[in-house]
Amino acid sequence: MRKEMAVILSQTKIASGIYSMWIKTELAKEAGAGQFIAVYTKSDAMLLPRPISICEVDKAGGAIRIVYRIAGAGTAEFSGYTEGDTVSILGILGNGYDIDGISGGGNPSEKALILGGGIGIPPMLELVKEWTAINRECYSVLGYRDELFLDKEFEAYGSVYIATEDGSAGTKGNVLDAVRENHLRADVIFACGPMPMLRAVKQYSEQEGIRAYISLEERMACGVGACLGCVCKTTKKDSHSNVNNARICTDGPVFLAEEVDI
Amino acid sequence: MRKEMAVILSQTKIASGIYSMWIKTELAKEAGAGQFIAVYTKSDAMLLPRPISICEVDKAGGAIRIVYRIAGAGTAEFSGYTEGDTVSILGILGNGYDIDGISGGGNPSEKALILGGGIGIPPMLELVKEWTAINRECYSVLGYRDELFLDKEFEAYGSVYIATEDGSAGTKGNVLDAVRENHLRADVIFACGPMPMLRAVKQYSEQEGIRAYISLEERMACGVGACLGCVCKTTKKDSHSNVNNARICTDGPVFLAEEVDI
Amino acid sequence: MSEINTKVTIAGVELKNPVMTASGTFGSGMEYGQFVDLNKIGAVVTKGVSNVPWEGNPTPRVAEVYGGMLNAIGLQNPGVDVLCERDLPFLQRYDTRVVVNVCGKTTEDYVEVVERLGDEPVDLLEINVSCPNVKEGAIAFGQRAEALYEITKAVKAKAKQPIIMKLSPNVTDITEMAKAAEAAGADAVSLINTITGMKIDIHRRTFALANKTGGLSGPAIKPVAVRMVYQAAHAVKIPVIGMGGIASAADAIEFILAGASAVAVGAMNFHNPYTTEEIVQGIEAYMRKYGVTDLCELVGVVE
Amino acid sequence: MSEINTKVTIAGVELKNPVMTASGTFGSGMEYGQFVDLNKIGAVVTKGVSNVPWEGNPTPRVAEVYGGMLNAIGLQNPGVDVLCERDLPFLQRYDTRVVVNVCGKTTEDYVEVVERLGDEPVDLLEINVSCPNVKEGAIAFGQRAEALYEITKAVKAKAKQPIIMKLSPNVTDITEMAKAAEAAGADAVSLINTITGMKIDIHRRTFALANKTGGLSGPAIKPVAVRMVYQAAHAVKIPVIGMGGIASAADAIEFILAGASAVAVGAMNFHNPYTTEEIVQGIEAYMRKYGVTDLCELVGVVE
Ligand SMILES: Cc1cc2nc3c(=O)[nH]c(=O)nc-3n(C[C@H](O)[C@H](O)[C@H](O)COP(=O)(O)OP(=O)(O)OC[C@H]3O[C@@H](n4cnc5c(N)ncnc54)[C@H](O)[C@@H]3O)c2cc1C
Ligand SMILES: Cc1cc2nc3c(=O)[nH]c(=O)nc-3n(C[C@H](O)[C@H](O)[C@H](O)COP(=O)(O)OP(=O)(O)OC[C@H]3O[C@@H](n4cnc5c(N)ncnc54)[C@H](O)[C@@H]3O)c2cc1C
Ligand SMILES: Cc1cc2nc3c(=O)[nH]c(=O)nc-3n(C[C@H](O)[C@H](O)[C@H](O)COP(=O)(O)O)c2cc1C
Ligand SMILES: Cc1cc2nc3c(=O)[nH]c(=O)nc-3n(C[C@H](O)[C@H](O)[C@H](O)COP(=O)(O)O)c2cc1C
Ligand code: FES
Ligand code: FES
Repeated sequence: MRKEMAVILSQTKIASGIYSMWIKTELAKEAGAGQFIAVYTKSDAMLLPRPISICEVDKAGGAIRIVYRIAGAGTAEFSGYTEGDTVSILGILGNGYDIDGISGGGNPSEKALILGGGIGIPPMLELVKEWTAINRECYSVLGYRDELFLDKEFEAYGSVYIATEDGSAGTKGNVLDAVRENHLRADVIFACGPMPMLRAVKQYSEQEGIRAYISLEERMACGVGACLGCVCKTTKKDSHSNVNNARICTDGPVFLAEEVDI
Repeated sequence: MRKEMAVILSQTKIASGIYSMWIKTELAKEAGAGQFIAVYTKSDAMLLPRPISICEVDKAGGAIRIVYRIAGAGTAEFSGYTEGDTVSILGILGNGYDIDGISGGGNPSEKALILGGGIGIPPMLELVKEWTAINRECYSVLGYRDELFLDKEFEAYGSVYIATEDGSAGTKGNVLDAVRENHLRADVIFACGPMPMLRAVKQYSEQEGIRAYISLEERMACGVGACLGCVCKTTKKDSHSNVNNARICTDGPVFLAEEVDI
Repeated sequence: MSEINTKVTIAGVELKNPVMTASGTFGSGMEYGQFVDLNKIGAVVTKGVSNVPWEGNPTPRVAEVYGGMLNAIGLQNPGVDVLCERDLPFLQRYDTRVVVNVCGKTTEDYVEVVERLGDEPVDLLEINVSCPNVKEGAIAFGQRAEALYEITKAVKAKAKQPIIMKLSPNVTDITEMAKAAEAAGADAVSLINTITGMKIDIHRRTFALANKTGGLSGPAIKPVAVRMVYQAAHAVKIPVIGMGGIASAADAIEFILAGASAVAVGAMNFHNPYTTEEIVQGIEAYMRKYGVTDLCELVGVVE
Repeated sequence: MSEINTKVTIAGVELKNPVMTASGTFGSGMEYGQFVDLNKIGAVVTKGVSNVPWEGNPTPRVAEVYGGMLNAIGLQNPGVDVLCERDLPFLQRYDTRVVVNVCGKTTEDYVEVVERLGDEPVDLLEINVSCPNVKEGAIAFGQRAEALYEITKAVKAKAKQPIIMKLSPNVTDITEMAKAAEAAGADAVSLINTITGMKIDIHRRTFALANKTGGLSGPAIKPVAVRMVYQAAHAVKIPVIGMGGIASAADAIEFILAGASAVAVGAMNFHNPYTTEEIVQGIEAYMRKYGVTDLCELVGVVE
């Protein structure tokens, strides 16, 4: 884990307000699905780094892809970078998805339901890659407000279902509406997206008795577990905090749904 | 007077730590010798503009030249700009040298002693240009620690005398040592440089009974006369302040030596 | 969509919009009148003025710090007579409210200025009991609730215009100060004045300011100012005028949502001379975006 | 040139250099131990610890502001037993001083923690009476001189290690607080803790922090911190530990010249995890440049 200067290999706008960036970094070696990096702005007014999930890793090429939405001044700054620019990043952060351990290891018949909502979709791309790389199957269910992005890239890794809030593509509604409409069943669920979606996923997984891993978000300061800024409520007493609070940046961002109180 | 975005036409290092920059700006029309602009950094940590004197004006081309020394973070930032970069400036500021009025108007026999010390040399270049443009003569006396800069450019406008602290060129000592060594006499003195030099010039002008105009420096916030940050003591009650304080940014930076208490 | 109403009323005085200039950062309006149309802003607040001319502190009086600046001007001013003869006639030519910031060393000094201004074209008086840069008077009145109460009473007794007490942030409990001002009859409070700070030049090993300490202002202090405005607005019923680091319409709105009925722009005028006018436009844009027709609907809504 | 001596002594405890971590920003050293060599810094100050585990405040607990951040962690901590079992053994493996920051709701809470730590490998105790983010205890003790005096006395009576009282900047007169701590027997004071601030999200019209207010830290507060350190250092004879916005060796030296015998790095660890170690190197470089052989020669020389 370290802070380093990475070089931007490419930057593309892939939807309105949504950008895809490949950056060259030694940290790629350590990176996996579900983990994130923290990206520093160049402004002296904004001193905290922005947590951004890893969307794809190119270990051979030593590069990481991030896909982000302009949400404020920091991400707006990032969107202005072009090939050859440098950017300071801190990483690799977070626990990520423990692909091998999760489902009891290597059973090729295990099937995953991969649910991504909005800007929670990018981290799922590396996940489907890693998941299918060990010969497991998955359904990807992607939820959008209206405009689609990244959906085509998921198609190489299994069947893809779309949900849109305005009904302009796929199921009208959210990812769970699409899951139900398409009668999708799996052995394990992975989900990333807005809090209402994650709450629904947690409830769904409990009803259906399917284990679910969800990726949480919170405001962060350090990103490395030192400040206790980014906690979430846990159902059991957390081993680090000795209270019912886990640090999303280090104990997460991926949690077993049943273990968090959201 | 306004704040505008100027474009950098060229930047050259002319001595160690000293840079010359031409910038394209509509403000050139209003600019004259002895006036200055205030240059903004791009850092959100440094919000006050840096006052920098006008070294040359190209009215036809709509451009201004500044020559500055790296003194801290702001000027260090400026030194990194290259052709085509933009920079925010506020101007034109200050009173400048009232070339026509100063010496009773247009008498071609009036001779000026133009004294520049260190980073006080740049504003004198536009002054000698404007002075000689109306067919008056001058001696330029330039004082340096060791390394010379801009001296060659003064030669087109009359004789140039050099003083260096280490004696590596011209008179060993300061500008007044060079004046004395070369028995230079004139009807009016213009001076810009460090405070000890200006004090000596004031004293010299009083002894010799020659009118002297000196250009002062002070820490500034607004640059436009609003904050009262940049005052100097005056011998008479200042008409604006109603006390013995004049604002260097608006009432100056050029003052008649006898009117200020330095 | 319907007309947007940005009018606010402070102590019976209607301002066309809530954007004012912070005392001491805008001269008497003349200097920045070259950049902004004074007719477009709610009020011009003049530099602190005393009964007699004041010389102020030795230089350096200003120093830049991270995200802000320190100043120790020391309330240099030409005295109230010059204000009346030169500055007020100038301001009268504009369709904006005129607020005169008043300073003094003793209660009598303040009262003298206030009395002198009684028949002048001044809409509001802002009583500066919070300048950290003068030895006597000023902040001494602004850091103890009893002293603040007394001077407010004394000034109010003689003032013909409504009075705004300008509070110091250099206190343990801002609500106590706001309440003392209100109890003594202040028509409004304004805050925050600068926070006392210091900068040392590590190479020369000297203070950056001749006065050693100076008042910190600029974006660096905004969170402290917003907090104090929020606290004050919840402690008193009189209007609160908010300031401290305002650089944009978003900043101004933050203060308004926290409870400020009007706002003032200080140090950021130096960074961008157009700030005040841009904020007026930005507030209107925000109101349009969110369908707010009357600015007063926004005051103090975040609780 | 001769050897450079960066050693400083706080209450009889020698630190190899004056660079410490600010409580709450460095976990218990483990997290940033991945970035900096803990053997290279003067002391690690742990997160505030109480007699029993504390849950802290609801989220959001942190918010970025111009040149700094707000936090309202609310002193979440696993309790002193976990500290003793897990964190102190970890820190013992390093050649650095261990300072434990202590918090509580009542005087008894503080005393309980201090007694529990009596025989533990702890070099200094830092008593946090200045956290603005908890309702009871903490800052209530740090904003009134008498309360500060009382708690200092109570803690000092039971503490086996020297005690550092950590002062709040949210006071009218910092010298009064420093003097109260000294009079009650404190071995040192540290300052500043965070300044209470607020941020409002103008689009959602809510507070950025669940706690509404939070503590402001980072470069934005440095001038206030330098001023208070200077004032405290001139008011008391016990050592002063300075902090507030330190990002570089230049900043650290500014505090030392103002009177700090040691310094601590807080929020800027989040911006640059290598800050502490870089400052140690930078201080040495400064001393070499100016031919200073003993760091103590620099303490408080700007007057
Ligand atoms: C573990 C994690 C992974 C994330 N992955 C992605 C991703 O892959 N793509 C993407 O577009 N966004 C992602 N986000 C959200 C992203 O961090 C925010 O959109 C971003 O920080 C906004 O910064 P800003 O300066 O543009 O916005 P501003 O609102 O101006 O930011 C102000 C402050 O708030 C913080 N902040 C604002 N929104 C969020 C948020 N939603 N979560 C956490 N901090 C926030 C910023 O980091 C900054 O400190 C992730 C968040 C977390 C916690
Ligand atoms: C009327 C006037 C004309 C000037 N003309 C020139 C010129 O032509 N060429 C040149 O090299 N320099 C000139 N200077 C000095 C120049 O303004 C400073 O060197 C510059 O501001 C330093 O900025 P910095 O960020 O590099 O240094 P820092 O020390 O980091 O600056 C910190 C703050 O102090 C101010 N400051 C620092 N030094 C000075 C100074 N000497 N005078 C005023 N403010 C200062 C800065 O503006 C800034 O606000 C002039 C100054 C004045 C007042
Ligand atoms: C250079 C300067 C001069 C000031 N002079 C005065 C003054 O005369 N009277 C007063 O009440 N406040 C004065 N102030 C304080 C401002 O009016 C304002 O309260 C403070 O600067 C905070 O706002 P800001 O952060 O927007 O600057 C002065 C501030 C600055 C920067
Ligand atoms: C996230 C965070 C948590 C903190 N927790 C504590 C704490 O537990 N105890 C304490 O005394 N101070 C705490 N502080 C205050 C810091 O130790 C320090 O005094 C303050 O942040 C100023 O320094 P800085 O500007 O370098 O951050 C905390 C500060 C931050 C930012
Ligand atoms: S962000 Fe600091 S603990 Fe997670
Ligand atoms: S810099 Fe503000 S009056 Fe001169």
